Formats: sequence, structure tokens, C-alpha cells
Amino acid sequence: QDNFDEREINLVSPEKIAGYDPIHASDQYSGNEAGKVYEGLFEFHPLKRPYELMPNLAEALPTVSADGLTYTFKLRKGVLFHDSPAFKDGIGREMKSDDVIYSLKRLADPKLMAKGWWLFDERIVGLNEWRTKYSALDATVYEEEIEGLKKVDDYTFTVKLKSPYPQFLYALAMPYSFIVAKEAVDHFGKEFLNHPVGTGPFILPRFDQSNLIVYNRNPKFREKFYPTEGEEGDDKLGLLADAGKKIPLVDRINVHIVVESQPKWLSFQKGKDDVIELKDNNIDQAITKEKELRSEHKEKGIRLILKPQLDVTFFAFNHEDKTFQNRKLRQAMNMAYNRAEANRLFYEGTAIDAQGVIPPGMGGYRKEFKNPYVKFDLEGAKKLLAEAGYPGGKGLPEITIQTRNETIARQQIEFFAKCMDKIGIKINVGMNTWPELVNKVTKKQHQMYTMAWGADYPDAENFLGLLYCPNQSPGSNGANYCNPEFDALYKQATVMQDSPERTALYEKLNEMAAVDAPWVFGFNRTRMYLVQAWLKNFKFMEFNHNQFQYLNVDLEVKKELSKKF
Amino acid sequence: MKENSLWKDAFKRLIKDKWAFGSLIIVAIYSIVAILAATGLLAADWAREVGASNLPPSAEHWFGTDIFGRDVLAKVLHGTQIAMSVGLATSLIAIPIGVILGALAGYFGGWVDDVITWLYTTFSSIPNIMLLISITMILGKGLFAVYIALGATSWVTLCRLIRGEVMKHKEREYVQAAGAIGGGHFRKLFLHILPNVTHIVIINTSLQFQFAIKSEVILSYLGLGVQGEPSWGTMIDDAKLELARGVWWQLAGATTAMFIVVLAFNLLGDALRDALDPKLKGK
Amino acid sequence: MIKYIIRRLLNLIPVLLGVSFIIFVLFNLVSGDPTAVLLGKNATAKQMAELREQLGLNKPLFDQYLDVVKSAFTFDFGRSWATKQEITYMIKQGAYPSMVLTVPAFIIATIFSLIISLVVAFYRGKGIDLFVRILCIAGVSVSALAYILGFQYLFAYKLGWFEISGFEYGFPDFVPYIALPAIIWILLSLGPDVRFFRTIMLDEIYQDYVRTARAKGLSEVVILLKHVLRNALIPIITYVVIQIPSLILGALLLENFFSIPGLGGITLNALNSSDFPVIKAMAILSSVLYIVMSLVTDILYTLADPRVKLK
Amino acid sequence: MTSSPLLSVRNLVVDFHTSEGVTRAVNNISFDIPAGKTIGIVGESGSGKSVTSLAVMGLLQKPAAKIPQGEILFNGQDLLKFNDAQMRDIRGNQISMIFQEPMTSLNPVFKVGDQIAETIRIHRQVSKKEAWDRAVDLMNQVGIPNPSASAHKYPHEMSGGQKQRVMIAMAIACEPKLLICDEPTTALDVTIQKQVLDLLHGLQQKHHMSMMFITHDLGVIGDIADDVVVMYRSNVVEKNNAKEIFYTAKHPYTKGLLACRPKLGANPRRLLTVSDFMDDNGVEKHVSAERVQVFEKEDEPNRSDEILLEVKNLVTQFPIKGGLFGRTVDHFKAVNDVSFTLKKGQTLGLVGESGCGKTTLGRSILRLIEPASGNIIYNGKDITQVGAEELRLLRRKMQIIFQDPYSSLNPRMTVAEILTEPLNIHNVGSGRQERLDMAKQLFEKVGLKAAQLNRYPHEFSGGQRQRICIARALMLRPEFVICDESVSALDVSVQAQVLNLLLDLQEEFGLTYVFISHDLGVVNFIADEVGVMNKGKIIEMDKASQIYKNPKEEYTRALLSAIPKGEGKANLAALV
Ligand SMILES: Nc1ncnc2c1ncn2[C@@H]1O[C@H](COP(=O)(O)OP(=O)(O)OP(=O)(O)O)[C@@H](O)[C@H]1O
Ligand SMILES: Nc1ncnc2c1ncn2[C@@H]1O[C@H](COP(=O)(O)OP(=O)(O)OP(=O)(O)O)[C@@H](O)[C@H]1O
Ligand SMILES: [Mg+2]
Ligand SMILES: [Mg+2]
Repeated sequence: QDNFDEREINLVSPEKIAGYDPIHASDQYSGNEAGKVYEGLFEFHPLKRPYELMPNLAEALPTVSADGLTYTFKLRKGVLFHDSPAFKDGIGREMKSDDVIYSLKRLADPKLMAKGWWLFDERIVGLNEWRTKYSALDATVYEEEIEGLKKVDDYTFTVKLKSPYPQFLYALAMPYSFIVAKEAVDHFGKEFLNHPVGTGPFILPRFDQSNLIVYNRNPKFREKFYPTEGEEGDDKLGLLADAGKKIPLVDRINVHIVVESQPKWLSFQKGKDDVIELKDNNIDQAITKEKELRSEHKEKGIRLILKPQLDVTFFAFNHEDKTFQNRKLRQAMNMAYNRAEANRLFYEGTAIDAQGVIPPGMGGYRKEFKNPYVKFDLEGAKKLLAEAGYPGGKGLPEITIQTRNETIARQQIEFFAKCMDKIGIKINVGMNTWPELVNKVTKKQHQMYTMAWGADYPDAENFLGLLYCPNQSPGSNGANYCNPEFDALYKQATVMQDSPERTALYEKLNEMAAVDAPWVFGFNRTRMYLVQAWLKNFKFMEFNHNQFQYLNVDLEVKKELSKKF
Repeated sequence: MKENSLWKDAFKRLIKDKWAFGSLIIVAIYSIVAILAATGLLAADWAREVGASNLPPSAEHWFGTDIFGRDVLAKVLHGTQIAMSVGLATSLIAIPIGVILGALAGYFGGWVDDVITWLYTTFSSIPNIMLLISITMILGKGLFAVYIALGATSWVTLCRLIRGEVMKHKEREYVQAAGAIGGGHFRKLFLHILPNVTHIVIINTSLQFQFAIKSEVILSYLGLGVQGEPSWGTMIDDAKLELARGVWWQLAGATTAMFIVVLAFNLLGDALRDALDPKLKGK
Repeated sequence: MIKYIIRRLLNLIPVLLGVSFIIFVLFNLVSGDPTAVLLGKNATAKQMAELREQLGLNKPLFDQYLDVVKSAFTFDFGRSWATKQEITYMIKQGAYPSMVLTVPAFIIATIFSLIISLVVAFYRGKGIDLFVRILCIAGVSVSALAYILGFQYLFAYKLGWFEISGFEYGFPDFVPYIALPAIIWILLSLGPDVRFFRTIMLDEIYQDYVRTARAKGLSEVVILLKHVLRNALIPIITYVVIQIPSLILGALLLENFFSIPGLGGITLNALNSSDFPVIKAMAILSSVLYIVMSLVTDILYTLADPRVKLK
Repeated sequence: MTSSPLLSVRNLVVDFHTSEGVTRAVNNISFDIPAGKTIGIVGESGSGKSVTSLAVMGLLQKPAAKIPQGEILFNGQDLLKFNDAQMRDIRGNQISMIFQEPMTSLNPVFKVGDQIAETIRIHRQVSKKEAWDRAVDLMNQVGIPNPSASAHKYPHEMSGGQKQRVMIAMAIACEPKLLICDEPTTALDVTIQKQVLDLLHGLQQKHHMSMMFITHDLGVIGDIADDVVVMYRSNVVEKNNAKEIFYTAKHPYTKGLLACRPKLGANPRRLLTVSDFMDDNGVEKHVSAERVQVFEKEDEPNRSDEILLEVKNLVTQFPIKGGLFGRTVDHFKAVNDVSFTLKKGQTLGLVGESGCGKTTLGRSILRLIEPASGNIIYNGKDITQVGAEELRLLRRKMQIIFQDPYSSLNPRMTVAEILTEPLNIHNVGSGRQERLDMAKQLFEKVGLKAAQLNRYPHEFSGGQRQRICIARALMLRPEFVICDESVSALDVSVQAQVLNLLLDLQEEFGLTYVFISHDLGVVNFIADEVGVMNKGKIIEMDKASQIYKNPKEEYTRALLSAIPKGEGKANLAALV
């Protein structure tokens, strides 16, 4: 049943896909699916690192007014929407400025409750007023023009910001801001989410949200070409072999939804999937202690890709709880956590100890900075704990750490508990369904909880915001950490454009927070992918929703190797 | 003249049956282990690190060690306490409720029956998993919630079966006969009818016990199980991650422990059922 | 008969009221605010408040309860909060795989159990009785998780007899996908079923009518198959039929591990995202099924036992 | 014509393993059944008659019963050595059996027609249709009204008597060489009984069938048996030609048996029992002349004029349900406007055909079934009006002995528990031991062994179970007892013993009885007044002697004329 004639790739997604409305595409997995059908104004370069924004539906980067508030965008011409009964005669029409304005307004539509609204909340002139106005009315009128989003002509429009928003272009590259057609939204109504009509490289013939999704190449896709340059070394890795070719390079993509890790692993082993992300339990089967791919996989031509991820894991204190307003206690707990061991147990030693809030690979991370409290030192921890007023843990109440109801999460806290036990702190595990955990955190009903934060866009602001006081629960600052000094600097940094000054500020913020130990820092994890030999052009991407159009498959190799599976 | 009664008789026959007797002893051993573990006399140091992580079984650690280097045998022993208490507690909740409500409904009929039928229909028509999850949400996680959640969801089957049997028996003449000698409802129901439906209760209890122990595994899989202590459920759930690494001993340890006690309970249940049937006397 | 069926279906009313109430209390009052979950990690307090208003969570509790009741009786479940999909559509999608997995497995398991229990009842007290029972109990003493992990590895991966995971719609395309989970299901149900059925059979085997049948010269096998089985049917039917509603969600673990897009997964997802409309719909669906099944039970009773009259 | 006999039982021993050890139910017995002949087996209740017949069929209760010794030769082959398949070929085909308790012996979920046809289809190569037709024909022969419709009925839709006849039809379906009948007519009223006996007799003539006929009704034996085997305490004590045995009985038990039976005319004040003819060791005694002296009921002065029970216009009905909400659409009046009065210390006999409402009337009086209307005035108090608690206390004084002893005993209680239970309920006697002693006493009074108190009901013979029920009813020393067919399963000697006991109690404590029976002789003996019931009404009521001498109603006359007179083969009319 293997397909050697058609250029087809097989992927897995570990989560069910809710639907294709971009304004709700909040997680990586739905973003990945939306990204096959829809496109945004900008996208990240598939090869270049650090991540570089490049125009996609926009013709070029926008021109910005002197005050940094008004952006003028030019659109690419000849971009067609997919054919769809929503359009006249069923033929997809050209995408224009109105579509962009419409798509951005949809994020603000009070009836739709877009998950991506936070990106533009209080950002664009007139948009919040527009939203407020229609939240009281029965129907939203998109035709009503607002000052912040103005069409100049069919291919030009301007956006006026309320205040400087350096991350604005990143926001436009996120799946939330993908461009949709009003006709399609109106035509399909509430079923729009099952009938994506985008401009993207693929169209969607089959959508079984919890089983299998099949994409076909969009025959009318515009002239878009594989990049001709990349990061150093990409050449050697064969990533530039298709340079300059028209994309997409494959005819079909099958996405299998597989929740549990064993079937995922076994299917990959059978050659049924082209790439999988290695998670927890299979790491050990794939790589040796030296982080080398095991020989049985090498024989099959499988490649291993290890790349640091833009994320940070942490055990957050609830700073509203008096107990945790004791800095020495927080520092002691940081010091008592045996990260080396945890790394070995849970990540096969592939992760990096998180020194602060910002992960490596992002502006604001300083390689030289070593957080003194992230060093494992039991004696030091004991001393700090005594100084904190709890010698040997005496007097300290038992602490429950809330986490998700997953085996690995439980084991991680069990391990954490074991470490804390060594200095006399008693930790309990609190397992929660996802809604429960979210509720506990938003209602500040927790003592501690654990979480991993992944980057939404490559800007440290996205991480530092986790400790910004106004973001406290129900916002993203679930630790409810408040540090006026930090807040003041943060506020200052957020309106700055990317610059060495801003990076320095970020570094300062990061290190200031790090030594205050607002969390027990965990890890910056490494992503591990196993890639079949026949899958071409796969390069690790943090923001990878646009990656799939660049992938290719070598049918010869596949045919050859399939004997080994 | 020596006196006899159904239960005395049954007990006598039970200890004569070597399989039943063996099962009885196994159950007794498990109970003792459970009590010792609960009082901290046994396996109290299950959390201690005794060696490297994931050591295979050896003379020193019969069931090997787990990911944190803890002795799996100690965890199994400690888990016995949880398994037995979950089995016992859910049975103690489910059986009285199921038997009493079922008996009342079957015996009195009329509005009593209507109300009880409504109650169990309502309860049993909501998928178990929903009740389990919501009850653990309300009560918070932990052993107590597990008891209540499993107890509250498993009385229904028994109630229904007992109701049917009681309805059948209450028409029998021996019940009328009990009325004719002046026996009240209580006597008719609990002294006459119930002994005649005990076999259903017994089979159900032994099934219940195993169901409870196994449900704990599922609850652990869903992250709603016992927390902060090793239970067979969490051990088996761990195995989900470990098997791929070739670490089979935690699964094997917990499964063996579970297998033996479930087997013993079932054999005991069957034997007790047979022993309580006077017609099988002289076997 | 028709009248009886109508009357029994009217029973749905109080039960649905009860189910609505329990579901409402458990999930609306207790499980707290779903908006944080629904809006994702960057939600703001303001947006949460707006969503709460939009979902009707600010309405008086009684009105909210009435909404639940209304949807229970109109079967109008609306859309999922989390996935925004039409719930009826989700159920339709999920029901097919769930049913093709559980129904055949359930039927086969029941038939097997009946046969095995007849055999052990026939050889009661003998070695084979004990042996088969121990085997059945052994089957059920191993956790489902262990079976799944082991069988998937061995039979699907190593031996390649079945598909590892996934699903295809349409017969016989789904067969290689559901065969293995179905086998595991059967293995797991055999133990309790056989034991229960055996108990019931043994209860019958000492009745006088069995002696009469023997006096006619009937063979022991015919006696078991015809006379004893028929009489044992009532409790067996009860036992079997009340399991049916749980078939919907019964295969949750199997669905997850074999990536079968069934109702179990839908429900679990709903529970994991405070998706109240879906939870509600599943509960109502299951109770309707339950009532219908009890009705079927009662009708089967009359077929199995002429003494039972529908009244 | 004594060639080799069809069935020959040689030195048969049957043991039961019970909790009190091994009991021997059948002790080294031997007898022959020649082809074409009928052997009547009579004997004490519990003497091993049913066990013997079950042993022949190979149907003894499996784990408990053992046959340590003996041979059962059928056509010269030892049945005990047969394997299962061989036995199956014999059963139902060459040897068939009518069981003692027809109520439970039919499979409740199959149509009776099918159950009969099944037997035919096992042993004969016939089509389904043919088998069914034959079944209908058989049902016709045994006198079931409207056979083609009745064949479609389920057992619970038939009366006790009808079920018994279905059993008979089933047994004779394959025209067996040997038919074993274990009390085949106990549940039948005399008219039907006559019809059935005639049928069996006819079959015997036609197919040269042999019969082993177990009964305690000597009239029946006289009608049908060629030879008689008398069993007593697990042994065969006498066997002989029927006529011989009755006229020249040798064993004192046999002599006693013949003398015990209450006659339709005058009877002694107390019936003779076997113990009048022999002592406990089986040594013959001489019967005192005083014991044999008969007396007419009328001679006896009325013991009291005080009215204990007055039933006024009693109606009891069973609802017939239907309609959308299971409403009751109609009623079947099982007891229809019955009135009578009963004086303290008197006995009212109730007779009437099966299904006429006797049992229902009895239960209504005790309010075990709620009557629909009418009054029951007991000791001046209308018990239709009293509350539940008061009624419960009244139960101490009013007792009923149920018609079907087996089903009225809780199968999971030992007899000791069953007997002491009423004492516990009403707190009679101090302490366990005393209660147990009381139970023991009464248990022995009804002719059972105290050692068996620890047994469960299924470990007793039919007659023994009936006596357990009697004992239970008497435990509380009630004032008023309803006896529903209470002696029908007892052999005459035990029957006499029990009847005597009832009379003794009546004399000593002034007990009042309602005595339901289809045995007119028994009613004649024990009742002061007799009511004849038909279709829910009492159609005639008079002094016992009057009813028998000058029945007024046609129905009563028909009933009387059907009583077996022993005029058959042995012509025992004189004795009966
Ligand atoms: N299952 C049993 N266990 C122990 N003893 C038994 C069992 N069945 C019968 N017996 C005993 O065997 C003896 C013979 O019983 P059997 O049924 O043959 O009596 P019977 O002659 O048919 O009496 P009846 O006229 O009352 O029916 C009785 O004393 C009875 O108590
Ligand atoms: N529970 C009941 N429901 C409906 N009808 C009943 C019920 N019990 C008895 N009957 C009917 O009432 C009538 C009287 O029954 P009852 O048992 O009083 O008869 P009986 O005179 O005692 O007969 P037998 O001599 O056969 O014992 C019968 O026609 C019977 O079918
Ligand atoms: Mg008998
Ligand atoms: Mg009667």
C-alpha cells in the first residue's frame, strides 16, 4: 500500500484538529494545519537562522511612518483564493486589501471570540471601539471603516497603531492573522471552520478531525519558489537541492492523528510516517547516551535532528501566597533541584538548564550568564532554607504542585518532590485535567504549578511578559509575580524596536528576574526529530506552520529503503 | 444437638475445599500486607532510593528498581494497601447501597420502586467516566475521591440485579409463609429473601473488587488516581512510558500482584457461592 | 405492546430531567469557569468576561438549567465550545468507529462467554471448570494497558497482522484497524462474563425441570443449550443489555491507543476542555440509549420467559 | 407368566451424604416387575420410594447420593453399569417416569406441547409436525380440556392438576416398556384421577406396558396393581400379589396401613396408626378393641357454642390488567361472596374441584391476600379493618399450612431455623435452647427424626416436607389453623398420625380448623361441617355426615361418585 508513484508525504499530529478558522488557531497543531491552506502577510524564512521575517502575501516589508505608528503595506498581485462554491462560478478570485482588513477585523469581532485577539487588543486605532460597539449589537458590520485599518487601493492599505508595537509584524506572521475571504465566511457560516478557503499551497479534500487529514496540492497556487539561500551548512545538508524550484514540491500530504506515543513510534518504525517528533519515552529507543542515533535506525537511513527549542519549563510559585514571598526559600528550592538528574531521566540529557526566563536563541539570552541559584548545591540550599527561616524544612507547610494529568508530568513532580525532600521540604503532586489546572491558576487557587512556555514569536518580550505584574492571573503571569522595578523596565522595553539597547534591556530584565527566583527554573528543551531518508528539505523550525510547502520526497530512495522496513 | 446455619455450613465446606482455602489464605496474606503497609510496618521506605534507576530484577531487588531507583517490590507492597483499600471501600459503599436499594425497590414496588428505578436509571445512564471525572473534580484528587467515585458508580448494576431477583422471590410461597407466621417486612426481606440472592451479591462483590482495582489503573491513566503514593495503577501507567525502554519489571510486578489477588478473590467468590448453595452439599 | 413501549418511552422524561440536573450540577457549578480554557494561554480578564456573557454563563442558574433541559428534550445540542463543531456532526462522525469497534466485539465476547460458561457449567467442579475459570480470570487480571501495549507491539508491529493505528470508514476497510482492539476487548470481557453466566447457569442446573429433561433421555448438552440456557436468559439479558450504553465510552483506552476516532475520544477531549455542550450531549445520548436498551431488555424478557408480562 | 422379569432390582442400597453423616435411604431392597404388570409400591413417607425410582432412572441427586451396592437389571442388563449415552437411550423411551412434584418439574419457559413433543422427537424419527400432533393427541388422552389450544400454554398458565397430566402425557409419549409413576394423582381431584387411572390401565393393555406405581392411596392401588411392594424405613417389608397382601397382610406395618385409612362412613375417634400395630422395634402388637370402635360424629356433643370466625360476603378478586398505563380493566373473582360461621373448637372441611377457589379463600381469611370486600370477624374483631402491626400479632393465633410444602419452605434455611423462626418472631420461649427443644418436640410429634433438624428442605421426601410445614404452623400453638391439602402427600399411616395429632390438639387446646382437601374420606373423618365449593362460591354446606349421605347438589353427587373404591384388579372394595 506504500505509494511510490505520487509525491506524497505522511505526517502525524498528536492532537485532534478542531477546525480551520485561523482566528482560533492558538496551538501549534492547529496552526500547522491552517498553515497548509492559508497564508499570512509574512512568514519566517524556512532556512535562515535566527528567524528572519520575509514577505509572503505582502510584496515587501511595510513602510513605517516616522513616529513608528503608521504602517503602509503593499500586497502581492495575482494571489488567488482556492476555488470554492462560495465564489461566483466557484472560481477563486484574487486576494485584495479588503480581505486583509476583513481578516484582521474578524479577530476583533466580539461575536467570534477569537483566541488571537490578545495580539491586537489595544493596539490599532479604533479597533477596540469598533469591537465594543458591536458587542452590544446583534450583528457586526464589517463595512464600517475604522481609522486604524484603511484601504488605500486594492493592493495597498495602512495600519495605524495606538502606540509603538515592535512585535506587530510577528503578529502578522502568526496563523491568527492568516487571510480569509469574506464570501467563504458568509457562505459557509458556522461551518466555515470545516471548509477552509485560503490562498495557500494546499487544498483540503478530506478532513476527519480526529483521524486523518488529506491535502492536495493547490493547482492554482501562485508562483512561489524555494529559497536559494539559507543558513551556513544548509547546502551540505542538501537543503538547497530544490533551490529556485516552484513550490509546493509534493502532490499530497496525509496527516494522521495519533494521540498515544507507542503507535506513533511503531508507525514511524514501519515507515508509515515520514517524520516524528521524539517525546519522552521513545527517546531512549532512538538515541544512545552520547546522543547518537542508534545503529538500527541509521541502517534504515533515518536521520536525527536535535535542535534547541524556544521554550522554558518552570515550577511557578504563587507569589500571592505569603510563604513564597520569601526570596531565600525560592532560591533554596532552585538550588535543591537536581537538574542534571532530571535531565537524564526525562530528556536523556538533551535539555539545557534554564538560567532565566529567556531561552537561548532569542535576543536577551546571554550565554555567559549563569544563574547562581540554578546550580545544584544541597548544602547551599539547606543554608538558604535555614536563612529563610525554615531550618531543615521545619515550619514550612506541605506544598502541592499542580500539574496536568499526564504520566510524565506526574513523574516530574515526583522527582522534584524527591529533590526537595532532601532539604526537608515536603511536596505533594496535584494532578488536574486541563480545565481544572487552568481554573486553579486563573483563580489563584494554587501554591505552585508547573508549565512550559513556548514562544509565540521570536521576541523575548513574549517570555518576559510572564512575569509582568499586570499580566497576572487570569493573564499569562500565573505566578502572580510583581516586581515594580522589573515592571518599569519591561514597560520601557516593550515599545522599543529591535536594537542592541533593547537586547541589553532584555538581558538585564532576564537576569534581574533570574536571581529573584520567581520560579524554580526548569529547562530549555531540545526538540528531537527522526526523519526518514526520503523526506527532503526538513529543517527544524520553531514557527513551522509554513514549513510544509517546502518539503519534498525522494521516491527512489523511498522505494529502495522500503525493503528494510 | 449441634446447630447449623447456612453460613456456618458454608464456612465448613469452604475450608475443606483446597482451592478455596488457598484463595482464602492468599486474600488473608494480602490483607495483612495491606494492614502492615498502612501502619507503616512494611514497605514504609518505598520512596527511598536503593540503587540506580531502572535496574532489572536481581537477587537484591526482586522486581528491579523504577525510574528513580526505588525498589519496585516495596512499591508493589505499598500498592497492595491502596488496591485492597480501594476494593474494600468501594465494595463497602456499593454493596450496601446496591443491595438495600435494590431490595427495597424489588420488594415494595410502587412508588418506592419508581423512585429507586429512576435514581439508578439516571445514574447509570450517565457514562461512568463522566461521573468519575466530575466526582474527583468535586472531591479533589486522592484516595478518598477514588473510593467515592468508584463506589458511587458501581452500585447500579448490583441494585438492578438484586431488584430483579427480589421481585422474583417475593412472589415465592416461602415469603408468604414467613408473613403467615407473623414476620414483618424486614424479616421477609432481609432474613428470607436476601439469603436466597446472596449468590448474586457474592459474584458481584468479587467482580466489584477486581473492577475497583482495575479502575484504579484507568483512573491513573486519566491522571485522576491516587497521588503521591505508589499504587498498582500508577505503576502500570508508568509502564506506558517504560516498556518502550525495555523496562518491563514494574508492569510485571504490579500485574503479578494484581493477578494473584484477583484470581484468589474470584475463586473464593465462586467457592463461597457454591458453599452457600445447600443443594451442592456433599460435593 | 405499542402502548407499553410508548409508556416506557415516557419514562425518558423524568430520567432526562434527572440526567440534566446531575450533569448541570456536576459540570456547571462545580467545574468552574470554562472561559480560561476556551480562550487559551493569553486570555485577558476582559475577554473572559465577554465570553462568559456570550456563553450565557451569567444568566441566572435556573435559566441555565432550563437551557440544559431544553436541549435534552429537543436534541438540539448546538455547537461545541471548544472545537466550534456542530455536535450532532461530531457524534455522527464518532459513532461509526465506536460502533464498528465495540458492537462486534461485544457480541462476540457475549457469545464466547455463553459458550464457555455452558462448558464450565457442564463440567462444574471438574478440572476443566477450574482451568477455564482460571484462564478467564487471568485474562481479566491483566490491565488493559498491558494488553494494548503488548499486543500492539507484537501483533501489529512485529508480526504485521494488523494495522498499528488509525481508521478507515466502510466495510471491510476498517477491519484491519479494529480487529486488534476488538480482540483485546473480548479478552477483557471474557472473565467477568463467564463467571457471571456460570453462576446463573449453576443456579438453574439443580432445578427439577432439569431432572425431567434428563428423564426424557435428553443429552446433557441439549439440556444445557436448550433448557438451562433459556431459563438463565433473564439475568443474562439484564447483565448484557445494561452494558450496552457503556459501549459508547467503554473503549476509551482502546480508541486512544489505536487512534480510532470514536466517541470515547470526543468525550475525553470535551472533559479535558470544559466543553460543556459536548459533555451534555454525550450524557443525554447515553441516557436515551440506556432507556431504549432497558426497553429492549424488557421486550427480550417476554421472549425469553413467558411468565414475564409487560404491564 | 413368570419368565424373566422386565425390571429386577437386586439388593439395592442408596446412601445420602449429609451434614450429619451418611444416611441410608434405601437398604438392600429387591423386587421384580414382570412385563405387562403393575407393581404398586406403598409405604411410609420417607421410606425410600422416590429414591428407589430415581435410582432406576439414574437420576439421583448427584453429589449427595451414592449407590454402594446393588443391581438394577432391565431386560437382564444392569442399568447401573450403563454409561450416559446408553442411559439416555433408555430414559424416556423404554423407561419413563412421572415425578412426584409436577409444579416444579416442567420447564417454565417452554410450551407444554413442545415439552411433550420433545420427548417424542428424541426417540422417534418423526417430523416436528407429527410430534406436535402426537403431543396434542396425548393431551387429549390424559383429559386436558381443549388440547390443541392447551398445547400452546406455558406451565404457569395451567392449574396444578393439569400440569400433573402434562407430566403423564410426557411419560407415556413413547409408549415405554416401563412406566414409573411417583404419586401421579396427588394433585388431581377424584374425577380426573379416575380418568387418568383408566387411561394408564388402557395403555397397559394396549402396549403390554409394565408399571411401577408409587402411591399412598390404597384405593388406587386396589384399582390398578397386580403386585404390591410395601416399604418401611428404607426396607422392603413385604411383597405379594395385591389381593393377598390386603387380605392376608403379614407385616404389622401393612396391617396398620390398611386400617389407618379414614373411611367415608363412621371412623374410630382416633384413627389407627402403625404404632397401634407394632412397637418401635417393628414387633407386632395387639390392637385394643377400644381403638377400633367406631362412632358417628353426631354422637359427639358440641364442644362450644362460641363463634370464633364469621366470614361475611367475602369477595377476593385478581385484577386483570391492561390499557395504556397498566390499569386494571377487569377482575376475576376467585372467591365470590362467601359467608359462613365457624364455632370455636370446630372443624370446617372445604372440598371442591381444583381451581375452585379453596386456597384463595383460605388465604383471604388470613389476609395473606387482601379481600376486595366483605368482613372477616375473628373473635369479635373485624380483621379486615386492623392495622399491619395488630395483624402481625394476630398471626400468632391464626396459622396456615400451605398447599405446596416445597415452595413454602425457604431453601436456604435449615429446618431447625424454619421451626424456631415463629418463636423468635413472637418471642415465645426463653432462649435458643428452649426454642430448639420445642421445635424438636413437635418435629418428633409429626413423625420425623430430631437428628434431621439440621437438614435443608430439599433433603427431605415430599411427605416429610409437608410435615415440616405442619410443624411450623403448630409451633406457636395457634387457636385457628387453615390446613390446605395438608395431608395429601402423606402415606396413610403418617396421615393418620397427623390427623390424630390435629384432633388431639383440638381437644386439648380447643383449636379450630378450616380443612381443605380433595380427599373426601379425610374430610369426612376430621370435619364437623363440610362446605362444597364450586367456582368461588360455597354451594352447599352441612354437617359432614349429612353431606355424604344426602348430597343435595348435583355437583356434590358427582364428586362423591368418583372416589376410587378399589374395585379394580384386587377388588378391595370391602376394605376401603
Ligand atoms: N438429597 C437428600 N439428602 C439427604 N437425604 C435425602 C435426600 N433426598 C431424600 N433423602 C432421604 O431419603 C429418604 C427417602 O426419601 P424418598 O423421597 O425416597 O421418600 P418417599 O418414600 O418417596 O417419601 P414420600 O412418600 O414422602 O414422597 C428420606 O428419609 C429422605 O429424608
Ligand atoms: N395470583 C393469582 N392471579 C390470578 N389468578 C389467580 C391467582 N391465584 C389463583 N388464581 C386463580 O384463582 C382460582 C382459584 O385458585 P385457588 O388456588 O384458590 O384454587 P384451589 O381451589 O385451591 O385449587 P387446587 O385444589 O388446585 O389447589 C384459580 O382459577 C386460579 O387460576
Ligand atoms: Mg416420594
Ligand atoms: Mg389450592
